[in-house]
Amino acid sequence: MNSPEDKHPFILTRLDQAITWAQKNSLWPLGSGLACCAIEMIATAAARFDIARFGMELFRASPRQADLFIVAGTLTRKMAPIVRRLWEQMPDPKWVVAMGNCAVGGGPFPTYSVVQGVDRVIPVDVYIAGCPPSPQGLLHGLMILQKKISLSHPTKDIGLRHAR
Amino acid sequence: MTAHPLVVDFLIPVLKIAAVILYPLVMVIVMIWMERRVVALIQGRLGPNRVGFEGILQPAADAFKLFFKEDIIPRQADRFLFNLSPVLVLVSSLLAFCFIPLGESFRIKGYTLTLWVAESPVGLLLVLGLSSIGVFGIIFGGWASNSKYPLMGALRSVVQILSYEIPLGMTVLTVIFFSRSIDLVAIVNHQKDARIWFGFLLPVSFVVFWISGIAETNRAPFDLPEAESELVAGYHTEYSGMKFAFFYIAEYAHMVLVSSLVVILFFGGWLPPFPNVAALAFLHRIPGFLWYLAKIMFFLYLYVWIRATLPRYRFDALIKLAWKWLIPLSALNLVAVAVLRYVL
Amino acid sequence: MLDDLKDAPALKRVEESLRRRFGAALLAASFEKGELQFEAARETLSGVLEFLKTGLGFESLTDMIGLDLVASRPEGAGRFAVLYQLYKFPEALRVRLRVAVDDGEALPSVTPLFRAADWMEREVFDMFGIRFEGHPGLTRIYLPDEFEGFPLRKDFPLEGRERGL
Amino acid sequence: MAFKTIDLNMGPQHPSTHGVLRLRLAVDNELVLRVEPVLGYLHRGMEKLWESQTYVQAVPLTDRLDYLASLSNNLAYILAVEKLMGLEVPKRAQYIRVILAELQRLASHLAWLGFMANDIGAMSVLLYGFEAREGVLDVFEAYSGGRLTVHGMRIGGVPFDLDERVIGLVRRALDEIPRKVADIEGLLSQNRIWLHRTEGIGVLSAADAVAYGVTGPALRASGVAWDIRRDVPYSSYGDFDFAVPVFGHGDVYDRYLVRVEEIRQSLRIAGQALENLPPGDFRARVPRVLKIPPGEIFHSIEAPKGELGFYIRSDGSDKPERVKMRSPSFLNLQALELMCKENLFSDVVGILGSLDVVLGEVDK
Repeated sequence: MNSPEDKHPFILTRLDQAITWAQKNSLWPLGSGLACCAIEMIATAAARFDIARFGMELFRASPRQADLFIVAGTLTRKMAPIVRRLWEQMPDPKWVVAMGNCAVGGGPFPTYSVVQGVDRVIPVDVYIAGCPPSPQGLLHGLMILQKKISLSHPTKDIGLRHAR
Repeated sequence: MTAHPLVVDFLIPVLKIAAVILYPLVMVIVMIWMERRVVALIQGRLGPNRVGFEGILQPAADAFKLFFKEDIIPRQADRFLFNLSPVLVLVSSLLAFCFIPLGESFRIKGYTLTLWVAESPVGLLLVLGLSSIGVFGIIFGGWASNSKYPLMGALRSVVQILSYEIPLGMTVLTVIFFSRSIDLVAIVNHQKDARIWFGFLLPVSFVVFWISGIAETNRAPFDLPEAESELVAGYHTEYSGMKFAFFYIAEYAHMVLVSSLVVILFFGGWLPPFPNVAALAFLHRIPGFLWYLAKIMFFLYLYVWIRATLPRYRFDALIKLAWKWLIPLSALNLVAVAVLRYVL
Repeated sequence: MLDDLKDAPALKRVEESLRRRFGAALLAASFEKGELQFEAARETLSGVLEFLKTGLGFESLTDMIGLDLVASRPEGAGRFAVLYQLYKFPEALRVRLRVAVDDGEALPSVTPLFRAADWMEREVFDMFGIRFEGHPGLTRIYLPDEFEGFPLRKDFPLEGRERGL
Repeated sequence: MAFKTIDLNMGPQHPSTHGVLRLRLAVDNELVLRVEPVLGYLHRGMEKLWESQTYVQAVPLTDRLDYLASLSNNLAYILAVEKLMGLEVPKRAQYIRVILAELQRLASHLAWLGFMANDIGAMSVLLYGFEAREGVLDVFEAYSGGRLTVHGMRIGGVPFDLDERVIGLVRRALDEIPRKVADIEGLLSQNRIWLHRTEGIGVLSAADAVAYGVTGPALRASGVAWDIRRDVPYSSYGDFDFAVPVFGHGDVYDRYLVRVEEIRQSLRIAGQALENLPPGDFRARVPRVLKIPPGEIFHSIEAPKGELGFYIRSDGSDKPERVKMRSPSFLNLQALELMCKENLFSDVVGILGSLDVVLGEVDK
């Protein structure tokens, strides 16, 4: 019915597809990095892997203007409330990518001060394994997120998103 | 035969107004795309090239996405000012485009179609006035967001714009000495009659005007009010969704405005280059509007080029540059031009 | 006088001057793997460090190491130990001073002597609970202030006590 | 009329705190009165974790300390364990370790150059720095498969030998990096805005540097000629001749100059080590289950950020009784308050950038 790989993105589409096409192609990540994965995230935004091709190179410093929160690194107990507040400060159609084993599930640190996985603090859309995931791994995860966005129905499930 | 009065009195003004609103928006869309591509190419990467042909739909996707973003107003923010400031910034930039002449007026079937909406004998003053109203938007926005970083961004932009209005004004005076009028169209026509562009006649004024123009639009290396590495996102930290889009578009519109001012005042608006070289007479056949567009694109490219290479000024150096260098220089230049103009 | 110090004349001089200066207060001295280590009592700690810094020129405090020796301590000795790793710039000399501390006892802060010690002492306090008298602001440096327990003690479990998050 | 100072919070989420560092600033409009770093937002309990893992398991964990210089962390930890065991590593392994450690210093300094320039506004230099760094990461990826957390050294030597492909990549990196660094220098070194933003800012005197325990490029920029590679040579650094850049003013510009000069010196060292790479095996015999007789040592090396030391105490079992890491960024950061006094707010960003602080190493 509505194949995600639509050929005429702008002209012959329903409103849902047009919105998701726009949201998918203009994901502005929040310029925040916790640990080692952040360096690989920046390397992905650098010249060789160039996340700008997907229109994502505008790392917004303020959560108000970011749509995508890439949690890159180890989330510690002391940092958890801050990451929670950052997520709440982001305006609504927002997505979270848990980048790296630490964000996915505590990674190599089963210790007293590390939160064993970001999804205990904020809802996560895409999990990317790796310690750190290579830039190709991050790009693959972001493409999966784009596919997930294009399959979503923004006008229908705005209410749902909050319930998650 | 003269055209039907309904067409003359109603249709053409409406079309012109639509053109005036569309023209800066189209320029802004092109400008956003160009900036992201040019900065990318300067940095050795590709830039957006997946959305539409070579990424041309990227700004459209950005704007459309921002349209559907949740609109957040911080609880203790001053709601009225918070909502007013993006409007103030955008309207003042777009309004100034009514007075910018895009090309010569030409006749169609007995009716002279003028390529500008409102021609007023004080066009230059109006444009300068409107462009400095935008500052109020930044100040109110920064203050109304009720948080420390935007407040510092707003304070910085107050002092920056004030200190760079003065050299801007003085250099414009030197142009008026030659053009004897502050009507933009007359300035360009005067350059056509004198067969020389003011930019070559007053090089110092051009350079000072251009530097103050960059500072006026808060662009690198003067982008302190929204210095990302210091003030998070400067005055528009608390803005999201369409309000932020207004600031974003207004900044680019303001850049296009300053570039068009530079082109009109110093590089003869829509005049083809080398007017007195007979061999190059064929250049006249290209319509004025294209020349005008080419010159503006050059200056917009210069904006992006400067942003991609120069580091950022520190705040006190920025003010020192204005008060110790630009203002004395423009004052001297004013006196020199006055003396040269009326003594020779 | 340690016999195997003969091939390190500079360290030998340091050891001699310390013995001359403090005599019995210098509880023990050892020279293994090329590293000279002294043992001092809690009371004489500031005096020895003062002498090492001003008298013998060990201006740089490289590191402060806390130890919980509950398993491997000899009988009667304090449960904890704090080691001060010192360094002398021009001749690249290293000396380590060890002080035994029991649970609940406090050590004099050496911040007036070595400015670098400020955060190091806070870290030892944060991890072991050893207090330092005279420290400008002895609070936890890594863990949030309301955290109970001292992680690097042997009786503290690796994954922490309250499994809230 | 008592003026009111603004208590500004820079971090733990801020574009230029390079990770989760929080600075509590007392600011009078733009003038910085007090700077108080708040740490712990990336405290992962590394030292506790080491006590519950064997000596060999700890090596990949050391990659994640200073995640911009993982091989230097490996080298520091492994040399400490080998000194504790009294193990002598074959000459070829020492040379390969020197090559890897110096390449890692290149990668770390290039990343630092990019971050610092980006903080002061020259955003393109971040991309140029990272592009040059990619050349070095190719070597690491070819050698051991990891780009950032390379885990390229083992107790007793190195995991693999340098085959032709890796040596070719090393040579290519050593040829290209000087040109790319020269481009970056051309953009920055004589740039008036850059000079104005860095000269005379965040001055740290030699006496203060020693008192605060500052080491590495920051110390050498303040005029103290102390480089562990030359003064206490380890892993056969004595065989190579290289200069130790020392400048006198101790301001942000001198720290920039020291690191750029160190990039050139590292290229020289790596080149010399590659030229006369001795034959022989690349790994000493180490028992599978490594039990180390009781003892304690402290050993430090010259990491890109400064003196990176490890204190290891063994109790005869296969797990260390205590491992303490002496982190250079931790102590360099302590001197930040001293340097930021009476400077403007935008200078705090420049000074913090010039200290090249990595939070993984500060918070452990």
